[in-house]
Amino acid sequence: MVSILDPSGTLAPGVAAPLGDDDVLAALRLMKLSRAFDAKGASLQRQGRFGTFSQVGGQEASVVGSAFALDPARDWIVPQYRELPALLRHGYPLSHFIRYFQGNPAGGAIPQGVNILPIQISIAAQLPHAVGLAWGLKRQGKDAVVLVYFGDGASSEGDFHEACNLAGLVGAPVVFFLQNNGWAISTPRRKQSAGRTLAERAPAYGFPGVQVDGNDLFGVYGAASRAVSRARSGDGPTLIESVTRRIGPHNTADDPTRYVDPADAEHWRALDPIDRVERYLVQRSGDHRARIAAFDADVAGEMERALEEAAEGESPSADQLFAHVYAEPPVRLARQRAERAQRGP
Amino acid sequence: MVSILDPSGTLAPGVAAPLGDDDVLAALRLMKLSRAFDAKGASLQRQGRFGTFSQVGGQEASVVGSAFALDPARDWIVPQYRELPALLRHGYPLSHFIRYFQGNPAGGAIPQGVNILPIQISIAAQLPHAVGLAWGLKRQGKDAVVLVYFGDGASSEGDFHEACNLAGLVGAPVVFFLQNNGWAISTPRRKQSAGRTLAERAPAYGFPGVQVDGNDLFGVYGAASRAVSRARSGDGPTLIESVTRRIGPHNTADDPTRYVDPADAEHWRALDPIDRVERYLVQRSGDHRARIAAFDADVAGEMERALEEAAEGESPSADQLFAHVYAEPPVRLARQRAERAQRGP
Amino acid sequence: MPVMTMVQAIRAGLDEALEADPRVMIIGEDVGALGGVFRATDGLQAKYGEERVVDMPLAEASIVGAALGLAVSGMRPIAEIQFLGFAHQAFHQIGQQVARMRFRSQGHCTVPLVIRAAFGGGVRTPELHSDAFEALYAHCPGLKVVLPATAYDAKGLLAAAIADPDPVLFCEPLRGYRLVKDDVPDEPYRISFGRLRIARPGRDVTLVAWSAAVQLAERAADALDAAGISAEVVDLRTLNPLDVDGLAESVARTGRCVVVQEAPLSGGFGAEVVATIVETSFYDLHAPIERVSAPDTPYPLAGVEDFYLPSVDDVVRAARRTLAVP
Amino acid sequence: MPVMTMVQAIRAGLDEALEADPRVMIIGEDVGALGGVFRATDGLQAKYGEERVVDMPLAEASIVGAALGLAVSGMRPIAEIQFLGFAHQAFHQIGQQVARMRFRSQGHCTVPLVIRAAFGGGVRTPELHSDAFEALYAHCPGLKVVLPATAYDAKGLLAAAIADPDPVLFCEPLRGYRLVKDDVPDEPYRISFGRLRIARPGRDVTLVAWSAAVQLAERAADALDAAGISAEVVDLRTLNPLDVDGLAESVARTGRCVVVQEAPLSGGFGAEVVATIVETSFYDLHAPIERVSAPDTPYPLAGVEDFYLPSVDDVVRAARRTLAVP
Ligand SMILES: Cc1ncc(C[n+]2csc(CCOP(=O)(O)OP(=O)(O)O)c2C)c(N)n1
Ligand SMILES: Cc1ncc(C[n+]2csc(CCOP(=O)(O)OP(=O)(O)O)c2C)c(N)n1
Ligand SMILES: [Mg+2]
Ligand SMILES: [Mg+2]
Repeated sequence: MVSILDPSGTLAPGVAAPLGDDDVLAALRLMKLSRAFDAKGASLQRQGRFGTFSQVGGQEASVVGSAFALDPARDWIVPQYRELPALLRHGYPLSHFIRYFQGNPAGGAIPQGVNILPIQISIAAQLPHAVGLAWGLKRQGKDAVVLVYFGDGASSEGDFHEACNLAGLVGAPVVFFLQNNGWAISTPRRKQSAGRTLAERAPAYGFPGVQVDGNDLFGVYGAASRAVSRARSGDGPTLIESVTRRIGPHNTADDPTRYVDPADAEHWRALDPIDRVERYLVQRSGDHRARIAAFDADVAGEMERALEEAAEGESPSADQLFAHVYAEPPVRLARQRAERAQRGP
Repeated sequence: MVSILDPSGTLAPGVAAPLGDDDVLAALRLMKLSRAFDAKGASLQRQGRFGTFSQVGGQEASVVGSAFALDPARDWIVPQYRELPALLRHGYPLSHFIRYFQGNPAGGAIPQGVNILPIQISIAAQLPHAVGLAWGLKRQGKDAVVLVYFGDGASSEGDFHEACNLAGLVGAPVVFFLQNNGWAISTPRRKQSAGRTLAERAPAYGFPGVQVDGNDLFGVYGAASRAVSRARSGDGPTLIESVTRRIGPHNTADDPTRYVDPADAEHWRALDPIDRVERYLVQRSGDHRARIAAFDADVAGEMERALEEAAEGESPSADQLFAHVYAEPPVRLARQRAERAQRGP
Repeated sequence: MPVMTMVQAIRAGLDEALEADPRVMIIGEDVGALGGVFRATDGLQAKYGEERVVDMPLAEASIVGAALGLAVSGMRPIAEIQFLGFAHQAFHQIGQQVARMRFRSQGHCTVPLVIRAAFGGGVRTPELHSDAFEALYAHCPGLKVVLPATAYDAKGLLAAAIADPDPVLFCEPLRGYRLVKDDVPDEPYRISFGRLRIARPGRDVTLVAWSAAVQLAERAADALDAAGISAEVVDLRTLNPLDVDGLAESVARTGRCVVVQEAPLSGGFGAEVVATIVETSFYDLHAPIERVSAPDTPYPLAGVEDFYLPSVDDVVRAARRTLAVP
Repeated sequence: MPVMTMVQAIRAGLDEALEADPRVMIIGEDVGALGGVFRATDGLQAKYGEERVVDMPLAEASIVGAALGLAVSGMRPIAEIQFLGFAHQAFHQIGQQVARMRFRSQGHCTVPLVIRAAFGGGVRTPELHSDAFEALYAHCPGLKVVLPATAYDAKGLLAAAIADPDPVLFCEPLRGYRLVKDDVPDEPYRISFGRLRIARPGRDVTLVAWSAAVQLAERAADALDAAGISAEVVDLRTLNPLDVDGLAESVARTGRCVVVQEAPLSGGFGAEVVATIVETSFYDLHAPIERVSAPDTPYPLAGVEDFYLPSVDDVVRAARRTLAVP
């Protein structure tokens, strides 16, 4: 398993940091924003102001490290549902994400020029989309790469197999970024597959698979960057298994005490990906300490602004049901729209 | 790739024949019956007396060699649709097979004690059935093994992945017998997957995969026997990729001249699995020549008897539509049955 | 007789079945230590072991496909699909394989299998979780489709489903899991398929519903009652078999009918109910049969689901239209 | 104007689309050298190359799922599913992903995709190949369902489907591929969705059908004509959008209606047609609407398919019942 930055924040001997300090600071800020938003989302959910919501907690290096390997101007992200900071870096506004979890369809809107597909709820269904998207971009001569997120649970679905197999055949410029966070809801990784690793499936599809320490920002960034270059230069897909751990519940409706061993949780908390980056930066320069300290207020402000923006947007209405079903609504739907407009919720 | 008996009918040096001559003769007879039935079925189809029909031609060693590794009294076969001789050895009557291809639902009936599932038309859908069946037999303490047939085409379906993954997890006593016959209708193996082999997918599911020369009766029998013992002794599944070639059309509706390279066809005709076994036997003993010569008339007689038996069976009727939809037909269906009985076809 | 919520009744039914028959096993995503995302299998793995209550990998087609094989092998599997919207991944296995095994093998291979799935809206789930796609399955010959609306029915219909020699899709209303509570006997009992339940007798109009829409119809009946209109609420209980005669009898009494479904209008099972009544009871009808449903749009995000779901008021208005009472 | 079979008309339409727009590509099993199992893509790979007419691995969910991605990327994919019965494997991709991408992304990601699939019986195919499961797709909001009955319509509706900014399931009747022949212009033309075709005007009874059942209805109309009964044959052409008003107009003229579907009765789209007409035209009806269909059994082996499929005689008898003519 590839690992560069150890839990104490020390680089492996002889390895150069793949990101300069400014980038690392930017990555850390995003990781911290994500962690803060986890808490905010859970608290809003408890207040009934948010729907069921899945936190990123524990997987920030995995999500942010991979997203940093992409060029938002030309590359695409195809998300599952636990990758908020990647979407933010790619240009999806936090206010949209908030609206989405407030249950407002307007949150699904993706601004022009932001290269992402909507959050995916049907597990693994996004994988063939990513392959088709990458294939189509390649066919149109764009040097774009598509990175698709999915989980250890998702890797058991038939769509995973079909997508990998097709990607190998058409040489799609796609990075299969598997976040093995130890769980699919309550189902542990060992009940998901008898294979030793999930990455080892790749060669049989004709492309490389690599396992990386998913709590190591540099390791993830490096593996993802190599996969992106590979794809960009026409050599086809890579499967990256990022071994990480979600430290919170599956989502706000979950009760992990039913299935998580406290010792295991303890073990993984010690491997916190955010702490690791902080330790690294502070070792690099004492000046970073103040910069990092400023992030807390900074991300809190950003969240407040996003919440305000979200509140200002279009509020939920019957009309949202009908506006985007078809480019042009059929007669029957138009009549239903008119009827629905006349009644309340 | 495992291979024991070379195209000239010679055993690899130092390898003992895994089957005695009587068994080899029995296997050869079945292979010849299958080949003869291919011709009969195609001719009946041309006369409009058979529906669309898929021949086994070229794959006889693959089908018969694998079937011979099973004990019909306790083991199960889960077929795709191109494994007639395996079904016959397992006790499915040829007359039923004939009825099935005459379009008579009665042909689907499986006699008591014959451990097979119906022919499968929906590609790869039988794979999870086989896993569940094997798992259930194991749960009930039966020392039965399930062998499931499928094709190179089938290996691309999501059901393949899900079935293998589950089998690895529950340690199901199942043998995944993949007949890589070079084609899925007109789609060549190389367009089916970019993987070097199909067998190499297995380890990632936690069990072994092996490629075997599918035109070598002994090689197939040996590989299948090892997989069956492994399964029977509780060590779980094996994936066998039997590399063979169909030498006829996909089915009687197909036109292989559109996609088969004549040179390739020529190459594979020289590797005919039946010729190979004949050469072997004749090298073993001159007496076998006469025994083999008698097979032609023998299998012709068997086919005639089966055709007669098929003709004697229940003839197609509206009632067959209704008899086996449910154990007890719901009211509406019972009424439809009564109505249908009053009209002709 | 204890009062139970629907999810408690279902759990009690599963417990009873596991207890009574060693061939019964439960397979599904998160059915073990977690007890299912709705706790319908809570405590069952602890009680019956990991061999009988099995956490499956995240792969619906193989859950159903393997369940078919288990059933043919002699087991009595109960497969849980976490949400009916994710049964789509297994649609080929359910609609073609499970439903037709008896037919294809001429009665030799049978599939005594229950597929349980939570479905329906009203509880603010994420996308795709609330889809009410029961109509798709009611169009698959060979598959029974059962949808209890009360806790009592849930236990009794579940017992009948488990005892059934044929495959049953058992749809459980998300909304009813904890909200619907009624008397449920401790002893085992079965409710036969194909017999609708008159949830509430009435004279002026028949409201036909199933699953969570039954409570909607009942609330509408209350409102109508207050306006002096006597509505009969009919709970179909099973879409296949459909109680064709029971429907005709109710409509013969009332002469008017409103069908309430939670699914989008077009192609929903409500259409089948209308077409069936037209066949049996056309001359009994004093007014066109009305359908109340969701519109022909995907199930939306939670913030607008109340605009999407049929409301008590929709049903009341439709009923009044059939009576030409504005 | 040349006479073409349906499959020729479809091939001509595909050829035209590939010629006109470099973004158009065809993906599917055996669509290349073989030209598709029905030769609908015959010669197209030779003409447009392996990059534009692509043989796909045998995996329906990824054919549809990848087609979605191709469409979002800016291509105009046409995906072939060999038989509609094997679209089940892709049901989650079709019914949930393809159909809802516009909705979920609020119009940002759109899926101009045509999924072509052969379907329906009468040509003695192996099991599962003949299933007429169009009703399942007509219950998926966001997905248009188009089913031509003539060669002329096949080409015109296909052109409209390819030009459509939204996903279309295009169902082609196996039985019609070579049997149905009519005049097809060489030039491009499009037929709008949601407008039924009066295949044959009549006064006494409306026969509603789609796809191969239209010819059945026409033959029944011939037989009825001989008995002095004037039947109007209505070809729906598209199930979604449904021509609600066109149906009402025909029934207003005739006062009687028979709906003919090839699928099993229960939950078929015929029920939607009945329910719709009841809503729009109840007071125009002189008799109950009749449905003619296959029974509620799986599609059987070829030897009994004639017992299974609705017959001309079934339609004639149903029509006579609506007229109370024995
Ligand atoms: C097709 C499908 N089946 C089941 C579910 C219910 N479900 C939601 S999340 C989840 C677990 C996903 O696990 P994984 O892919 O590892 O992602 P993680 O939540 O761990 O990030 C399940 C079973 C679903 N959403 N879609
Ligand atoms: C799910 C499904 N998709 C498509 C088809 C149509 N079809 C029938 S046979 C076949 C090719 C099968 O290839 P393979 O699995 O290699 O078996 P072979 O015919 O070569 O023995 C296809 C595509 C089908 N029957 N089922
Ligand atoms: Mg996970
Ligand atoms: Mg093959």
